[in-house]
Amino acid sequence: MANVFEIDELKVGYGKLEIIHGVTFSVEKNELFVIVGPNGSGKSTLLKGLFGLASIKGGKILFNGEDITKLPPHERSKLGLAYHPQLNNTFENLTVRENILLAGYFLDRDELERRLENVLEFLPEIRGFMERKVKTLSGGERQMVAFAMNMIKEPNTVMFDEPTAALSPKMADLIFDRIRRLKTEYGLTVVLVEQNAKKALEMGDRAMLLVTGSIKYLGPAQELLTHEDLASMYLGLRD
Amino acid sequence: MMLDTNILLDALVYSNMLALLSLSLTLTIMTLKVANFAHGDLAIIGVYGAYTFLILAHVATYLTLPIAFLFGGLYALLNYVLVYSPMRRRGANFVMLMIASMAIDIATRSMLQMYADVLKLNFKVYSRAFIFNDVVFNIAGTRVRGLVLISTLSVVSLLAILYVLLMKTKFGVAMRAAIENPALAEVLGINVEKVYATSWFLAGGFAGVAGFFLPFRIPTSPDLGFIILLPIFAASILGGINSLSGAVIGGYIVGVSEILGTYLLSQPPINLSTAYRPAIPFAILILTLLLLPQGIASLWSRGE
Amino acid sequence: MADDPLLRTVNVKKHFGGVVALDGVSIDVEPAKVTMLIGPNGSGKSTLINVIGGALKPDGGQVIYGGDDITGLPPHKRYALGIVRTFQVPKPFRSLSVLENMLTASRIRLDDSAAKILFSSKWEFEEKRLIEKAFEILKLLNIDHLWDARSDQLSGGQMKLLEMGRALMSDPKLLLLDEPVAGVNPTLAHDIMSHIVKLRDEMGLTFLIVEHRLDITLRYVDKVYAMHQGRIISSGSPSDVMSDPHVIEAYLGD
Amino acid sequence: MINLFLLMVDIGTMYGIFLILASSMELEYGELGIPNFGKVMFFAAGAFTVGALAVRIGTWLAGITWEGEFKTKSILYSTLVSRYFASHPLDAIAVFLFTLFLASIMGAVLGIVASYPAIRLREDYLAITLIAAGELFRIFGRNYDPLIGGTMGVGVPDVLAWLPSGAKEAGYILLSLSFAAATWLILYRLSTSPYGRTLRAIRDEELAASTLGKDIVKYRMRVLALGSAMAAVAGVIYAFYMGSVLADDFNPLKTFLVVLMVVLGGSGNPFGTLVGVAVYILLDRTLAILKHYVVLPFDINYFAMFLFGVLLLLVLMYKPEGIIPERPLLTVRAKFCRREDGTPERKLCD
Repeated sequence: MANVFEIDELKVGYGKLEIIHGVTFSVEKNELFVIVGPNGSGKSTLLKGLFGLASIKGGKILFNGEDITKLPPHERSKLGLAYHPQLNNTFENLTVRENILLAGYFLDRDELERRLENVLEFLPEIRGFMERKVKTLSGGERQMVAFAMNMIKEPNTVMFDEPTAALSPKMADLIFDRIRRLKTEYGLTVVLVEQNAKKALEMGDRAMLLVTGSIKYLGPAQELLTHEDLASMYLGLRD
Repeated sequence: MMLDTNILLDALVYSNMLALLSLSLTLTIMTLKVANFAHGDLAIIGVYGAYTFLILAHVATYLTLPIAFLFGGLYALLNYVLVYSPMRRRGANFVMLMIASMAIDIATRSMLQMYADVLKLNFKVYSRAFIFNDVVFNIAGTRVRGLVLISTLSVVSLLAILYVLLMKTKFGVAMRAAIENPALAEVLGINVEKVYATSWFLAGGFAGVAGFFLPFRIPTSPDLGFIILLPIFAASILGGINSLSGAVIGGYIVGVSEILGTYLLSQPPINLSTAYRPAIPFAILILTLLLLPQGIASLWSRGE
Repeated sequence: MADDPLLRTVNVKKHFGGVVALDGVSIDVEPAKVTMLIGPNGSGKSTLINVIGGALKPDGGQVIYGGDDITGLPPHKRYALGIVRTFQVPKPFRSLSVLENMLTASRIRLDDSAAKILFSSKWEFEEKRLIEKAFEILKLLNIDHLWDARSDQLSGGQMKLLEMGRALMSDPKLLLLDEPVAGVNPTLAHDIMSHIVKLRDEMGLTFLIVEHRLDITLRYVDKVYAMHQGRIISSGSPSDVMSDPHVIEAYLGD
Repeated sequence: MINLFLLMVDIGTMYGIFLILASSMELEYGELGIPNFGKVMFFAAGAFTVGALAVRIGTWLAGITWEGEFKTKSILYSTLVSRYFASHPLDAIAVFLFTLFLASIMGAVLGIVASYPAIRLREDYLAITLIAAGELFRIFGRNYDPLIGGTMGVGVPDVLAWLPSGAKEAGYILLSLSFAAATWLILYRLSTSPYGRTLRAIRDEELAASTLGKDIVKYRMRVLALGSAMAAVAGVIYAFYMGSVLADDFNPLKTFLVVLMVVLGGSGNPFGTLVGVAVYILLDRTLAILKHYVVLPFDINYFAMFLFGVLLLLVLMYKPEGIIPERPLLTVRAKFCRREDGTPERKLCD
């Protein structure tokens, strides 16, 4: 099977800080790849590096065989890669419809309408608050708007950064369900960074455990889930 | 103390101008995140553009209004593209941007002074302290001064255009998005620089239109842009400095208070010289800073 | 638990827009103890440090220090009471050298008045003494060789150490440390934590620490509060808190 | 030859006056990071104090009874007072010192009052408040005749009238340069001391400085008071040197020029200020001389201003650190960080 991502000795950081110290892994097509790890281990930084939002200090990123290491974010976006940031992922002063419209900025009107219908079919909950400003929405509703903003681009690969952080369990389940369906029904490749490790590992294909910028585990998700030391490793209690 | 209609109409005209100026200043502050101390000069660039065209073409004065828009807009665009944008890319902090706007103010005013000299030399016209002659329209039997009519129409139509642009077009949505969260807008593939440059063009155009009305009221010279800076800022800060609707309302409050206040204070028994007129916007500015530093916009946006 | 707490927060609340960051947080920080706040991202730890340090005003609740309500005091007045903090993202005075960053923090105020500088040279003697003190702290943190470097040329980890040094330079009573060992190599991180313990034992300093590197820090602390979604979900000794199923759940998800 | 002498007098005196102004701006902007956009107001405060008081006190000291309006007669009486000063040097010095003292207090108080409404807010609020206050101050001076004679201006008696001509001009250079030297030394001493260090700390990271016990509002107020007092001193010397005070001379262009000097020379470095003022004066005088040789279709003064505006923009864009960039400061360690042979050593000595 072809690999969507081929990451080779990637180092990522901000300014003078190096946070990811050379990681090598790959993500297969139509895979749900889960990245877990304690707080501050660099999961979010890694995703930002993959999308071009953090500075690459070394190594290489191949996306569908193309070297994207130096590409700016919107160019990566054109290649079908989508990124769902943890924070500030919507425009608060715009309505939901305007947010989604912006995400599909370069589509013509008919195409946008067509895609919007598809997205609303996938996330029907949004229909109820299309005309409201995002700042009046709850955390879960905002995450769904951000989700929709990515779906309007009809990407082939979506990277989520803690999409369920600070959500109620019910809302988190809903988001997890949609993420799973991206893979099963739409055949997308998903990279999921999650703090809710149990849930994520249960539905993931393969998983990576990141501790202070280095890989501590890479393999089947189920295996990590049943690993007896997961709790202590995940909390960062083991070096 | 009688207020005759002329004073009220003058207050309306002046407030129309001020509303356009503080609105456009606010628009530039929203993109640059810092106050532009050369904003008043954009109005003067606009009016000199229109005046030049008048000298060359001898058309009806009001027909040169679009020229004022164009000159103000293009000059603002140049400011943004040649100075502010590159400075910010090089990591200038906002105090440096503020100082740059002061330098632009000096350069612009002295450029206008040189231009006024050239104009006088080549066309033998008044190039400083010039005025525009107004026309009177007869509408359904009522005589209305052109200035009152056209300035009000301009404000109403420009506000409507801006509203439609910002709220109803894709580009306007992108503009609001780029102002709120440039990083996210960039990720979505919106050319934030282009959006900001457009905002500057519009802001400069609005200021140019406001400037066009100046010579109908008072003799206009290159330095007038600096003199009107205080009321513009008072209006924008009163409006909340980051609120377009606040800026418009602030413009009317400052404009009306300034005209009526100056008139009333110059009457017996106070008989104060009208030269102290800037004290009124100054007092509004100080009171706003002391009592309501977030401006009047904070009064209605707090609930959201 | 014999002593009264040096610092306590009572039902502190803070929200940003519609997002609740602190939902009624009450903690006690005992004098001469190392207290640690843990919790997943976004659980409100840094917000709490900001409220205690005075950078943020809470929407409700109180911050009590040594029996006095300090909820409304600005940061510089909290400093006067002995509360000093570090930042998660280091904020060195970038145009100053490492040594000068240290000297800025001193409690002996040589910068009090311009007149004192202009009309007397006494400050120069004081300054020499402060420099010696600053060097001791810099040595402790292993960055004394960098004393003359501009602080914005340090690495991220070194900036963290400098912040810590600045805080120590100010002879604090209560130190609020926001991720003191993040980005610091493990050996040095252990050194720092040992020093914290030493300062606690020898000088009687009180620490409130936010840190993710539990592998390194847990063994050094006296008491742990675990936060989740703006609330305290568990408190007690490190081993108690770490074996609390609520805590494991909060970290791993339900 | 006389011409050259007067040119040198003018250059020397103006250098001193602008150096005082630029030093105060360097303290406020270079060290603390607040550009005082109302600088000209405090300069005017000094000059207006002299304008309003010097001739009045002079006539009182000389026992001359004033007849007629202040506005129309001040020039005449200032000439009479100058003549009196020629034979009464102590009276002249007393008038100078008294106005100097009063003006510096005026400047400091005005600095606090004018900045008070916006001192807690962002720098652009403070800037517009100070610009506006400065303009109002000028308008007041122009319209309230009893202050400095309104649009006519006011005559200022010559406090060095007791010196023979030639020595008198040299006296103004000396006066101006010695005050400038004192101001600059104050700036330098503060800049290279814990005080300057704290100002830079506040400039670099306000929140961190506040966390380390610095009362930011207090420092801002005090520095603005000190800087404004310095500017007022410059105004006093300027007024006596010019022999008259005219309100419209104190327009915002002066503030701009002072900002230009500080940024051009290198903000954050007192030596930069020395150089910045010199470069400006040289450019200005060169343009003034060129005026006689070049014919342009417009007034060359406007052209000069245009060039200065563009120059400041170019410096901000391409060399924001200025001619002499800021260096990490040296406080006391400069004194004990030398080798035996006196060369500086890059390590702390005992």
